[in-house]
Parts: sequence; C-alpha cells; structure tokens
Amino acid sequence: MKPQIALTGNEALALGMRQINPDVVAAYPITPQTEVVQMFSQFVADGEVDTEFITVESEHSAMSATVGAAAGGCRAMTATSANGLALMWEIVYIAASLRLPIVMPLINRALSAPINIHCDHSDAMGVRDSGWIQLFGENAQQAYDNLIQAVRIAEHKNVRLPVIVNMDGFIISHAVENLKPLTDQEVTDFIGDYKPEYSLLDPGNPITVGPLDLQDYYFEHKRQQIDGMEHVFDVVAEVAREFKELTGREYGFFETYKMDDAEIAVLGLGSTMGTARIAVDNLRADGIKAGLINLRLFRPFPAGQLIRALNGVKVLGVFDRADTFSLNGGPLFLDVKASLYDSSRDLKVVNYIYGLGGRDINVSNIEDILRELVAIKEGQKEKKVTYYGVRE
Amino acid sequence: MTPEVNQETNRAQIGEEFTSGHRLCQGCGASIIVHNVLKAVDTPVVVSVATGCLEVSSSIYPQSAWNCSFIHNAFENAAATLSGVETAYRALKKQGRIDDEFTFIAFGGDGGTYDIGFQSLSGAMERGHDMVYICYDNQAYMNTGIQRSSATPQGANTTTSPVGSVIPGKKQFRKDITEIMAAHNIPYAAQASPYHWKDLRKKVKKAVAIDGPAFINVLSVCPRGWRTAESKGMEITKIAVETLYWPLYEIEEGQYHITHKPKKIKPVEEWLKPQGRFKHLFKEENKDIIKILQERVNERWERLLRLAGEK
Amino acid sequence: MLEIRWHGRGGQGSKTASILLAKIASATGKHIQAFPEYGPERMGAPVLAYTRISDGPIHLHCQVETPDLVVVLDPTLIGTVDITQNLKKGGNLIINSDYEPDKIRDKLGLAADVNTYTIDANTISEEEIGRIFPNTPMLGAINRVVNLMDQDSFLNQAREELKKKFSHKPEVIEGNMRSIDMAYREVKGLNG
Amino acid sequence: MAKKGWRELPRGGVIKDPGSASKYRTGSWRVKRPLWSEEKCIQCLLCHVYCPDIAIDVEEGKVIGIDYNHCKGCGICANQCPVQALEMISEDKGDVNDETEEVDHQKKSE
Repeated sequence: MKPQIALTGNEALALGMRQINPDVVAAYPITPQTEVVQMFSQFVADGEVDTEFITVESEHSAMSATVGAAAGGCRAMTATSANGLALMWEIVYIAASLRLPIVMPLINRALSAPINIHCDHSDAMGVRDSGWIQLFGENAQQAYDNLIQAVRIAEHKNVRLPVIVNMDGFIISHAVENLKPLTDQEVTDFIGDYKPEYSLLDPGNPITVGPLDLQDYYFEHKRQQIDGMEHVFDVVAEVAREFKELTGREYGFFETYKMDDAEIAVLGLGSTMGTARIAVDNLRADGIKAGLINLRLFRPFPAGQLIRALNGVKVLGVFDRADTFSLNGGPLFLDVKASLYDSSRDLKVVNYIYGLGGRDINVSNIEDILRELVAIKEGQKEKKVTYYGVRE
Repeated sequence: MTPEVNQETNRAQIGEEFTSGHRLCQGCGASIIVHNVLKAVDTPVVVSVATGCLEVSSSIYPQSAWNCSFIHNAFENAAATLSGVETAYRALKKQGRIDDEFTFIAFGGDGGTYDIGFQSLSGAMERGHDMVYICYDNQAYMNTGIQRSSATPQGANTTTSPVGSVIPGKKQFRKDITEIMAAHNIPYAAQASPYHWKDLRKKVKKAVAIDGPAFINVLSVCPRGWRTAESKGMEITKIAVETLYWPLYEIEEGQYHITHKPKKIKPVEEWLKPQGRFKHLFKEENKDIIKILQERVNERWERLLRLAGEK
Repeated sequence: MLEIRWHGRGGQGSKTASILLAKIASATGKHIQAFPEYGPERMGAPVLAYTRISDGPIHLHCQVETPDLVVVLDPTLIGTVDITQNLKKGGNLIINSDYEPDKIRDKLGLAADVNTYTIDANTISEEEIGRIFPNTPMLGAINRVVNLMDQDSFLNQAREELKKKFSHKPEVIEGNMRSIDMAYREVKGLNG
Repeated sequence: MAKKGWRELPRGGVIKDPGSASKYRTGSWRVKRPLWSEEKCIQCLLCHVYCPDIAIDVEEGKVIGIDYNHCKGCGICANQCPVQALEMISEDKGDVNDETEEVDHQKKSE
C-alpha cells in the first residue's frame, strides 16, 4: 500500500480508474463528474494507461459505446452524474441485461428541474431497478475501495452484472481528504485479467448480441439476471475478505456503529452517515443508546442481514436523500419497511427525507432527529415521513 | 470467413454472411442491400444494427440470420455502439491480444439514421472511427407501420403524414443526409441503389478500404410502405435513379464523382406513378406538388453536376 | 361465448376481419374482443388473430386456447400451418376455398365431428369487389354457420362499419355488401 | 422440441449459433413459386444478386435450383431475369399441397 495522500474524491476515483487501466473508457463531462473525465484524459494523453478513450458526444453514446466495447470483449468503464445518467437510462438497462460487467462511478447529483448541480441521490435511485449492483461509500476512501472491489464483483463468473459506484457530489467529489491508495501493482494483481464471457471479436465464433427476445424466452433471460444478483452477496463478502487481507480495511454489506446495545438508530447512505456518527457519539455521551447503520450495498438489498443488525432497536430513522413521490416514503425507507414486514420485530420505523439538491445537514440536525427517535420510543406519536430541513 | 454450415442449414446459405430464414417482408429491399454489402467484404465483419425492420426480422431469439458477429443495442445508437466495438478492437490489437483484421459495418434504417440516431451517427463520424455506416433508406418508419421520417419524400402518404381533406401528405422535402455526412469531412460518402448492385459493391469496397469513417445511403424499396408490387422492387429502384430522384454518386476525400449517369433522364412522375403512396399527387389539385418535386430534383442534379466539375 | 381463431397472411387483413366481425356484434349489444397475435412476422407470413363474442361481459385477457370456430382466410395456408390445432370437439372450421368440404376433410384427415365448411371467397370478392379481398365475404359465411344474428341485422351493421372505412368510396361498400350476402347464401357443407 | 429453461440458456440472450435462422422455413409465406428452367438460364446470377431471401441455390458459381424452404415468392427473380428462365406459378390454390410436401429444393434432375 502507498502512504497516505490528500486527494479530492474525484481525484481518488480517477486514480482508481488509472490503476484499473481499463481497455476502453467512453465518457462525457457533467458536473460534478467532469474532473474525473478530465483527469483520465490526461492519463491517456500522457500514456499512463493502455486505455482507448472515446470522447463521445453525449452520455447516451457513452453508455452505448461502453456496451459495444464490453461486448467486444474489453474491460470497459464510464462515469457520470444526474442528468447524464438519466440520458443513459435506456442503455443502463441494456448493459445489465446483456450481462456486461461494466463499472461506472456515479458522482451523485440532484436531477432537474429546476437544474441543480449539488448532491442528492435522485440519480442513483432512478436506476435502482435497472439490474445494476449499487455500492455507496461515505468518503473518498470508501468510494476508491468500492471502485477497486467493484471490478471483481462485476466480473465474477457467477455475477456478470454491471456496478454503479456511488460517491456524493461536491461533498466528497470536490473535497480534499486523506486517501490510502493501493499501489498500481496491488490493483493489477487484485483485479486480475478480464476473461469475457463472450466477444464479438472472436473471429472463429461469430455471435449475435441483443436479439429480439419475445414472450417465449425474455422471461428466462430476466430470471438469469436475478440469479446473477442472488450470487452478489457471496461475491461481495468474498471480495471484501481478500481486500481486507490486502489493506486491513473491512467492508460488508453495511457498516454498523455502536449498534450492539442501540435502542434508537439511524440508517442511511453516503457522506451523511459520517456526520451522523458524531451525532450518535454526542447522544451516547448523554447516556442515550444510539447507533448507526451505514448501508454500502444498496442493490441487491441485504434485507436478512439488515434485520438481524437491528436486533434490540426500538425506533429506527431511515435517511433518504431522494423521494419516490409515492407519498409512502423514500426509496430506502420502503425497502427497509418491506424487509421488516415478515420479521415480527417490535420496531417503529420513520423516514427522514433530507438534503435534496445539496441542502446541508449538520451534526445538530441529526441530533434533533435522534432526540425525536428517543421521544417516539418514549411514547410520542410518530410521523411516518418527515421532510427534514425544508422551510415551511 | 465462412463458418461451417450445419446439416440443417440449406445449400443456398453456404458462404452467406446473411442467411435465409429472416422474417423480412416478401420483396424487402433491406435484405437485398445487406446481402450485397456483405458480399463485397472479405474479412470477418462485426455489424451493428439499429432497431428497425432489419433487426427485428433477422435476430429472433434463439435464431439469428447473421453468420458474422452482430450487435443490436437500441434504436438510436448503432453508430455509438459500433464506435465501442471498433475501439475495443483497436485496444485489443494494440495490446497484442488479437491478430485478425475486422471490418465494422453499421446498418440503420432512415429512422435510425436521419432522425433518432442522427446525433450518435454524427458523433461517430466526427471522431473518425474506422467503420462503414450504411443507411437502408426506405423513406419512412416502416417497422412501426409507415410513419413519416425526415427521409420521407414530399407529398408521400404515410400514417403520420396522411392525405386528408386539408393536407395532401408530407409537407417537407426530405433531408439530404448524404450531404450532411459529407459535411463531416469524412473520407468517403456515397449514395447507392441495390438495383445498381455492382456500383453498390464497388462503393462498399472503397468504403471498407479507406481508413476512417464512411457513409453510404442506399435506397431500399418497401413494398408495403410504398404500396408497390413485391415483384417490382428493383424496377422502381431503377426508376428512382433514372429520374434523378436518387442520383448515384460518391464523395471521395471531398471530390464529387457521379457514378452513374442515366442515358435518358425520365420525368419524376415515372418514379411517383407506380407507388400507391403518391397516388393522390396525380389528382388535379395536387399537380403542383409534382412540379415542385421536379424542380427540386433538377436543382439538386444541377448542383451535383457543378460539384462534380461536369458543368 | 364464441371464440374464433383467424388464420391469414401478414398484410392480408386478418386483423381487420377479426375486428370488423367484433364491431358488427358490438353494435347489436354483444360483448366483444378482437386482437391479433403480435409477432415478428412480416407481409406474407402466416399470422393469427382472435375474436371473442359473448352475451355477457368478457373478463378474459389471455389467448384463445381452444377456439369454437377457426376461419382460414387464405387457402394456401392449408397444409402449411396446423389450422385445426386445439379446435374444440364439435367445433366449426370455415375455409376460403373452391373445394368441397369433404375433400378438405379427407385431405386434412379431420375427425368426423369437425364441422367443415368452405366458401370460395376469392371468386366472390373478385366478382363483386373487383379484387381478391376475401375478408368481407368470409363474414357472411361466418354468420351463416354460427348464426350470430339474423342476416338483415348483420348486413345493416356491416354497412355501418364499412361506411366508416370507405366514406369516400360508396362503390366499395356496395361490392362488399353483395359479397357478404352472397357468401352467406353459398357456404358449402351446411348439412354435412 | 421443448424450450430450454433459464439454467440451460446462454446468459444475456446471446445467440452462439450463427446463421441458425436458416433452420426457420419461410417457404410457407409463398403464394406463388418461381419455376426455374435450366435450358433457358444463361447463368447471369442476377436472380441470386436480387433475391431478398437468399433462396437461389448456387453451386460453384452456377444456379442449380430454388430453395423452396425459404423462397417467399416475391417474384423479383422472375421479374429481373433477362431471359425469362424463371416463371411465377400459383401455389395450388385451395388444395392441400400434397405434391409439394417433400419438395424442398427444385433440383437439376427435375
């Protein structure tokens, strides 16, 4: 491992991409992802990677060309944010359905309108049902570590599905933090060689990719995708074990913080969970048994493990940085509630939708929320969904 | 490349990169074009096909009419997808992981080329990928049931430019995609017809041989959309050339060259007359549309002659 | 409920016929459904369409598994597709053909309880409409065989439907009307 | 033939059997068939060039017959033949195709 360096989140991801040294990258600039494309272009210009870089004319073509390159037997990557991902949307589904193990950093940003460049998770949540694996990280280090591990997860023979590596826009992407990167050789060895399942460029064996698939076979191909997803849990755990051996850094489906005896807890995704850790500490100092779960693997959703981790918790606050507009709660909240339905657990779950369009959330905000959870535990009538931090 | 043909395959398929058993209509021009294009290439081919008649009729799971590698991604991204495959090829070649020569050919209908796929095509041409993009231009969205496209001729009756009591079919003249592609300063752009199959194959050979992107726009008869007899497809395609509605020419490194000059130029009526989609133009009140079409055809031909240095 | 399966060729109007029959029935208060089978096949390919006609509401939204009636619009389909597949016992088969029903029955090896009818709809349409368009005459033959309603009501409703389609071409309506009525009278196999 | 279950199929809908569509017979689409006359044929191969169904049997550069398994009967070949060596005839209308059951290819020997 290399010594500690100070980098922005975007620099960390660009570094990770350079070390992965994909055969092909096709990408289009969009705030806050732009720096990744710029830095990677420089690596290409300086001959620091073997990558052929396609400077496409849109994100739609970025994903299309990435799919083409992956179907041509190459390790292929792209990266985007918000509206860029929305423009890719059609091909995002196609990439997963063609079982192409593409890895894509997604620098999370709010979707328009009105146009906003700052962090929320509406982009990631928009493709939650697209068949991509989704990893979240709290800081630049986790995003970098997730990126390296994502290659192994995506390309595993039992999985063969694409992975989105989420990182909060601006909050992490444009902030400088400490990073302990792997050496180039460590990354090369960890990810190994890519052996494609099929290739358009195998001259003796021409194939047809992306045929018309009607009522008689389409469903079987969808079932195969589910099978790939079913294997993700084992593969994520296996890759994390090896990663720990290499780095000492431990990853699971989620990270628990002071959950052993927690009676109230918060669960969420991304950078906010770092801030929440301090709030949990502050409440603990007041003798309140608070805890935190920082979810790393959002798709597939590790329902069983999550329920077990909530053992003993009386009130759970689920943090969503996006809404579903179902009037029934945010996307993460809905997944948690659905997972708990069969568990006969005496647990109240409430939803806090916060931080849309980059609205900041600080320690005292989260302390407020934790204290509200305490009040609910003590009998205060709960409100199912709270839009936290919005002006009335 | 001629893969071994299994026993269930029929004799007519031996050596064909595009085989029978496709579900295209009787007398479809797209199949004739694909057949002739692939006959002109002698390396392994990867084709990328835009959603449309050709794609849905030739790759119905679990069978494929393609003896070469084939990828269909979506409607609007045949060129972008092939950019990716062609780049993969260069990446693998650079790393010494592949030796064979490959040719990259995209096929799109006029919808996937002139309209929804236009941006993707423009991007791929501008970036200079070594590929040949072939538009089989049947002048409307035939796959979804004959809706107008920007390739539909003025006056044509389609399901979204229907002839009504107020509007006599499509109002606008067609977009000139060949000229737009030429304006990308690509090394080769051409217009061709399957009736003139030798000319078509020659153009494909040139397009494949040059380094960089090439574009060929090929007129593709659609008996259903044009409302013509299935058996008459090649005659009608021939008339399109003889009336100069569809001049055959190429632009090689910026130099225009007319590849076929009709001995006797026929009036544009002769191209319109056999087609049911133009039937209403022969009513008295619509005769001026034919006149306008003739004028446009004349203007464009004059321009072509000038550009080719023949006038 | 009467369930009908139509065999035709892509581009020949089996979908139109399946809908036209349903609309005629609908106009007399029946509950109806008509739908084609959407496949990748193109012009000329054997295709299927379905019609359901019922006195009560139709809640089914699945394919017709065991039709009561099979209508074959194109005689060249005989022997190339399995036209009697899953036809109900004692069901009806109406074929556009100039052959006698017995000959068809023999050739296809049909069970005795498949009621087979033929009508030369090609000749009728050629003579009455001026081109081979067998779909409308087949409607007359169907009404004769399954007796959806009295022929006068059937003709009246058919005229109304054709008017919507051919408002600018009254001669086409008249030709179609004559062909429907002629087919009603000329169906072969009624007592067989 | 029973269709395969999801465990048995290649993943991602990839077809690893190139040209397999030729197993699918489109001859049933045909209402008119081309008859080829070896005597009249001048072997210009235009029928092969223009056939949308790749249904002209060619061996060693010579037309040897018609692939009726796939010919959809569009009639382009007959229309383009410069010497009328191809003629379109009706598939037997209303009959049950008894004489065509085993005729897959029109061969030289006919």
